[in-house]
Amino acid sequence: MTEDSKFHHGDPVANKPIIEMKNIEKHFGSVIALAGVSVDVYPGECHCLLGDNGAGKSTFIKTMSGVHKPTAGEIYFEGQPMSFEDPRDAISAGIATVHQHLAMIPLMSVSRNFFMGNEPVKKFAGISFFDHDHANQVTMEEMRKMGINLRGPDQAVGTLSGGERQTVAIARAVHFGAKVLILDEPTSALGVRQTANVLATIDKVRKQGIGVVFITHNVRHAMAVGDRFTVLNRGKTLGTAKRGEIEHEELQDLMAGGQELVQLEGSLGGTV
Amino acid sequence: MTEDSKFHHGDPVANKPIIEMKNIEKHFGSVIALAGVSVDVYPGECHCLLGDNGAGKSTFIKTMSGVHKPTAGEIYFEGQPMSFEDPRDAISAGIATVHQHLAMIPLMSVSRNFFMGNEPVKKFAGISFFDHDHANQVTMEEMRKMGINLRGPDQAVGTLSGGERQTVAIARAVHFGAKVLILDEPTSALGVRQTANVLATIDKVRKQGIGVVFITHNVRHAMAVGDRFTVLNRGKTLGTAKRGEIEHEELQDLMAGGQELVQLEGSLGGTV
Amino acid sequence: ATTASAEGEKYILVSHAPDSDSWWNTIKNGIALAGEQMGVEVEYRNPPTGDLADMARIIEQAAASGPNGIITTLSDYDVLSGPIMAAVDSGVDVIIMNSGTPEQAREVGALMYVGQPEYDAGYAAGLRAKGDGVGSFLCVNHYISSPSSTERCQGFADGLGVDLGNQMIDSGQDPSEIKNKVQAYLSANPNTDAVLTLGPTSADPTLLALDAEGLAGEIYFGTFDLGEDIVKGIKAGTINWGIDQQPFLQAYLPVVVLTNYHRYGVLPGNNINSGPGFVTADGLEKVEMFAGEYR
Amino acid sequence: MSNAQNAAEKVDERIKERSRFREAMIRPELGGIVGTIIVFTMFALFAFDSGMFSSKGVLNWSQVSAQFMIIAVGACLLMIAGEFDLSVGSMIGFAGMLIAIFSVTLGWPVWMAIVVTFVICTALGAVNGYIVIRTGLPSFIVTLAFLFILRGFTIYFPQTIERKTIIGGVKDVAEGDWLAAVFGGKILTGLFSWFGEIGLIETFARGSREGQPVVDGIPMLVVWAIALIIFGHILLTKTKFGNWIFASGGDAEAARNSGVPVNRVKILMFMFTAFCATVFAACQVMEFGSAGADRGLLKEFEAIIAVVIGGALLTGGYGSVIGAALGALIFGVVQQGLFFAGVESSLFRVFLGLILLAAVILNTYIRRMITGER
Amino acid sequence: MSNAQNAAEKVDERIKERSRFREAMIRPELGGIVGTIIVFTMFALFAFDSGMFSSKGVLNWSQVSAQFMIIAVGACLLMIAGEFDLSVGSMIGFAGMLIAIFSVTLGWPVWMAIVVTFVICTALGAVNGYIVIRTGLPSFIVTLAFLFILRGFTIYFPQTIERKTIIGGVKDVAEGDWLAAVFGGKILTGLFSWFGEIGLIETFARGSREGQPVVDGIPMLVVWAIALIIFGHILLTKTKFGNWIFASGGDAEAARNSGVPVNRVKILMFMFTAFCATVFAACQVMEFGSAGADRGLLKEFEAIIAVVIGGALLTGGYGSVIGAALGALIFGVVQQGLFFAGVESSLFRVFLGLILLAAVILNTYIRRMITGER
Ligand SMILES: Nc1ncnc2c1ncn2[C@@H]1O[C@H](COP(=O)(O)OP(=O)(O)OP(=O)(O)O)[C@@H](O)[C@H]1O
Ligand SMILES: Nc1ncnc2c1ncn2[C@@H]1O[C@H](COP(=O)(O)OP(=O)(O)OP(=O)(O)O)[C@@H](O)[C@H]1O
Ligand SMILES: [Mg+2]
Ligand SMILES: [Mg+2]
Repeated sequence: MTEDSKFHHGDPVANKPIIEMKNIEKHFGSVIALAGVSVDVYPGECHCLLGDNGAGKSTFIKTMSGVHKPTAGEIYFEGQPMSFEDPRDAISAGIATVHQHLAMIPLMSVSRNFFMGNEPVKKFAGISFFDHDHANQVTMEEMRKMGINLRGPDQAVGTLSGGERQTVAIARAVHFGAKVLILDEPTSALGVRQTANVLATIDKVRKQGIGVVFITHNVRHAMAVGDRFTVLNRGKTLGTAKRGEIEHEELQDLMAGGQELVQLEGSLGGTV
Repeated sequence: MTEDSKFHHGDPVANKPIIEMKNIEKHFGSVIALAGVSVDVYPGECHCLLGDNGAGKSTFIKTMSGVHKPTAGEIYFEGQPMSFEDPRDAISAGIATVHQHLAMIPLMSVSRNFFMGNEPVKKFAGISFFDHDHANQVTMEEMRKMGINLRGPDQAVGTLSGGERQTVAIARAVHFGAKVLILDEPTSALGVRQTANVLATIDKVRKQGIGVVFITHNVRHAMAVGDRFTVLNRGKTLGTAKRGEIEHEELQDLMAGGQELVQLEGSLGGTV
Repeated sequence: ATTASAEGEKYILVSHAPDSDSWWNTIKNGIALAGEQMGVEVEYRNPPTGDLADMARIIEQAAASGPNGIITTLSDYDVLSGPIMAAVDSGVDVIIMNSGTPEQAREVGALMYVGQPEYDAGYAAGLRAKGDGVGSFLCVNHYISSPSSTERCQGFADGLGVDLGNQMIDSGQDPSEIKNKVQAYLSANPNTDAVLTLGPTSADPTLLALDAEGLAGEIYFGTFDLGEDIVKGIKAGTINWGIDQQPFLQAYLPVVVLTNYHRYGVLPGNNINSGPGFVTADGLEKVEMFAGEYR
Repeated sequence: MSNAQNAAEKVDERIKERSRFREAMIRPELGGIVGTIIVFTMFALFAFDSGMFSSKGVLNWSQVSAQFMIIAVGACLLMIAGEFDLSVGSMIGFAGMLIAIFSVTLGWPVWMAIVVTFVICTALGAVNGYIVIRTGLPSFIVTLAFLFILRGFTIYFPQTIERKTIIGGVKDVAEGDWLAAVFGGKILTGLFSWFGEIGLIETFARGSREGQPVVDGIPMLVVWAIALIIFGHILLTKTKFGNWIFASGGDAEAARNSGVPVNRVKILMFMFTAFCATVFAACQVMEFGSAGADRGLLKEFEAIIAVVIGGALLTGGYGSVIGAALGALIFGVVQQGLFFAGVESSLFRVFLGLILLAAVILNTYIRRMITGER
Repeated sequence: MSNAQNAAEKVDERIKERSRFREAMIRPELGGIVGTIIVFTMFALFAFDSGMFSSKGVLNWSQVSAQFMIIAVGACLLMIAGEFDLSVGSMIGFAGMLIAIFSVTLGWPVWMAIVVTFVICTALGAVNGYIVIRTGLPSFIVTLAFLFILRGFTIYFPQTIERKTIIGGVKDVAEGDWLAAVFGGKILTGLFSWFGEIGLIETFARGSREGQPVVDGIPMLVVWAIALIIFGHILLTKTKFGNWIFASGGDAEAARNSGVPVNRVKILMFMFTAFCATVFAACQVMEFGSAGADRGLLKEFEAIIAVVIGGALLTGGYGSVIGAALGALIFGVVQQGLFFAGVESSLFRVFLGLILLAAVILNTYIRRMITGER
């Protein structure tokens, strides 16, 4: 939260944040991807992360979901300091992530994908077996709830369309009782109808008291569902604003680094 | 062009279309990806192709750029019937395409990528050699024009950001004197600034008298630069409209298949 | 096995050699000829990669296919004795050829042994070379993983009364590599008195190597197993001798013996030593004509 | 507008439905099943009276197939996990040599020699895996290096220690050893001698074993093969870990992001492959009583071929243990069957190549039907 | 806001600049160059007086390296084009056998035998490529099948035709044949005998060739190696087609969309690999005068190893012919040098494995620096 930020800090939606990331830094060799970013997420809010290509959004949420270990900085989860060794830790703590590059395995069936890393087991003669019946049943049910009619739970994910896969990924994250749901550009490749679907899902999830982190380039999508907005730029945060405190144009300006866009607007009629 | 279309056909911008696609059909085994689509492109116009995921937009432009051979239908290029055997034919006829999944090779240098498939040669003792000096010089110059400062022409494309790669791809297409430039969702993964850049480029290219086919999911992007709009739905065209003849909302509605979106709009405030 | 049967007996010869080992051609030709002459059915079987464990399976399988007799090598007693004994016990007559020893042949219950014990052959060669004044040597082993090749080198060393040590090289089977490795060795060890090769695979390139080193005819050169180029070398005087174990006989005789045994119940009273015979420049004509085919 | 609206409701109108029967038929093992049927039919027609289907003949090709199966199970799971191991053949030679050196040359008790060898070899498998994981190099290269390194030591050790390349006499020292029997023994000997008595199985006609049945039990090699297949099949299809194997091979990055411990899975699979190779070696050494420096040559290819014939995808994420076992069965039956049928043996390789090509093309077709891949 | 605006101008502020020197140093061949320097330094230290660096010694390891280079050039270009060929070794055996059968058994003129063999073998290379392209199968599998098929025929043909597996006598029929000399002859013999006269090169001290120089010319094998390296290098780096090779291996789909005739490139590279294998075979047959069924065993691995040591990427799209040539040089020098240095020869394999691992790790590091890959 740089000093010269125009933003006010967003007020907490509930009393205590589920997750607090403080001054997170991440270096990849000579590349400084994050240079001290602080963000917190409250239950039941949708916190939008915005920013240019390469601003560090994906890197940031990857430190949140245990994929990367931050080079410096602290993570508090429900008030406790936390250090995730790998994605398993984050998942079991209740952080579910739908990554930008889909976390689905095309050759595997929908139900195997759905439960990947979270396989239900049933004991049999003291040994734990993958409970396929349970998995299939749950998968069919959850997908039906999301409005997708599968041919069967053993249909390969490779046969689903992009939008359908996105939906499976979100349904999976929600199903496993996440306390925080992270969505990295879920709408970028989707059509209008699919986008509307995803946004509606975010809305639904938020109402269940789950904290949502929503990354997008599209200011309109962010404005549609966001409660708070954090803009990243070149590995730093430009501050966080609450819904209603900031205008569409202002946000757009911030994301783009202002200047250049102004130049273009003339010919394009400000419709970007 | 179905009978019950709301659209009027767009009037030609110039006198004769560069390319006319008539009743194009494309089947993949049991999947009918295109069921008779007709589209024409005039010099100096930006023709937007819109539609849901899986509507067949990519498939359609792939038949235009020689990647797929249409199962049925005719293609006229500058009035002559044409049949492209492979992408080389289309390219040499003057159809340049920037595909949805980038046509760049990360391990190769920018200059090798820039000239891939179009290598400049100089003769030496009767043998044609790749003219590296020329290639390097042109690449640096073209990239500078696009506002990208390379470390050197032999920098690997893998080190560029997504937006930069997109720009290289467009610069390449324009450089080779295309008469038709096809862009398949060039903005979907881009930030605001990069998007503005791409849209400005489209505008610039169009003014040079090149026909542009622009595919997007984002109605706003389409409205910003498009001269005509064709909406595809489930392998069929819903008709073509001229700029000014159609409203934003109407277009959005058409793309989404209407009905479902209405349901969602209440909670999302119509901002999708 | 005691009843005299009509013509059309079936005999299977099982070797331990990989597919591509050229020396075994003579064997194949030998049984083919014997089969033709005796009017019996003959088959040649071998493990494609020379894996002895695979060979054991082949013997078992040969036994399962119900032949009248099996002719097999005994290159590793441990591996092969089991399957051979099982074959013998199930009523198939067995003759051991080529490798193994007469004692081992008796132990597995074979009718007889036809061949040349490898260590002994190497030892005899060593003695001969010692008599010719050789004190150090290079053994070019192109088949390092086969025990019988190593035994030949070891026998030779023992015959000379020297330690084998680093004098045996793993030459591989590629001719240029063999040639260049021999040259490298000879350059690094210019005091080497003799070269011993273990068959045409290593002898042919070694001839070229010696030629390139200008040592052809200079250095003492002995080899096992004949082949076209070896015979030429002996004739030209670049090779002092070749040890001929007469593979043709190793294949031909067992078929004849078995057939006669099965038809008329007659059996020689002793083992047959097909080698070692030293082939030198004297009396090479027939050898020359049939080298690689029947010699 | 009405067109568009109607269309939006029937979501799958552009794809044909598949029949129930076709659904049930199309499984990863299908290629293997079809191949097995074809192969057995062929040999039943052309080599029926050659002894191939006598009790001894059956034991013969079952043993050969069992050998292939043992290494195919390991290679299969590893391949599904997205890696492969070219050092299997060298590992077989190396493990056998270690057992022989420990027990014969160093005089250790055989059970100890076997246990220590298992520890060393699975550790080497782990090293393979660790290098692949840490450096991100393709497993082709890493295990190719190990192919040479292990084979080098397999020749070097016995040569410097014993001055030969075959170490024998393991049978003598293994006499009465409990663990040796687990690899070299036979089971159900009682049943088989009863079979012999009632004439269900031929008996030896003469010699020291006159009157005993020609097949006197099921070799432990076959038992190990069956056990490993069952283990592998259950592990892969019925457990959580099996899902992780598929996931690691399908897309390691995606699996990692979903909380699958990909590195652990891959290293464990390398270890399992090494374990299978060691089982192979131990069975061979105990059965034949000696270890040779050339044991296991080209077995890595044979394992990969069996797995691929059985329908697994070379690039990982897809396959079945049952398929691999059928692939090994086809391989073994064809190899031995050609002998029975009296085909010129050098043509075996030609057949093998052709079968491989045919199988893999069939499997690709089947896989595309299953996964909807294009 | 000012922060953001400033930042937007300096585009690369988050990445350190690299020095000019480092830029110049970091090229695909770097690993090969470093390796070559290390290897020569080692042997100069430990085996200098063993004759390894005498004129004869140099010829010795040059010939071995030249062999590796010939197949490495083909394998390198093919690997850069994104495929690889496991049938190289079998192709060598097959080509040699064809030449011998045509010239000796069928009595054709040698030049005709060679020409027809080249035609057949490159056609087989094209078949390999065509199957890979058409079926979309990994080239590993397809060429593995050909490894077996070709080796099978290489054993089967001479066995059924001539009743042997080595066909000799090629030298006699090749006497005076112009094309045979192109593969088996030597050049610059005049120069070398002059060198011998003026004492620049040692002469034989005894034996039939007393007084002649120990090295009497450059074998055509070496000439072919150099010619192929130059051809390959120019093709790859200086021509349009070279760019297509990189593109086809880097991303076939992207290359195809950009108008690169990927299928043609890949098939041509398979043909070129087969061509190189045939050159190897022809040189060998002409030098040794015979063709054997076991020629070329494992050469496919050796070619791949040389290429990978030389810095190429197994998955395609990256590499250099010069690097591959240096890889082959390292391979040859180490193999022969160990003999000169008197190291136990079975350890060669161990060294080879270790060098492969070390080289590949070094190359990965270099490549990441070049391409900015992570
Ligand atoms: N594993 C990595 N190694 C090195 N650099 C990396 C790595 N991952 C990301 N980076 C770099 O860190 C910076 C931030 O990347 P990141 O993917 O977080 O951006 P982003 O905000 O998600 O962009 P986009 O909107 O394009 O998805 C970029 O410069 C990127 O090149
Ligand atoms: N090679 C192919 N084989 C089989 N089906 C295909 C192939 N390519 C596309 N399809 C199918 O054709 C239909 C149209 O696909 P296409 O990629 O053209 O859609 P799109 O309009 O570009 O969608 P998006 O907006 O998601 O990019 C889809 O159902 C897709 O699954
Ligand atoms: Mg991102
Ligand atoms: Mg598309």
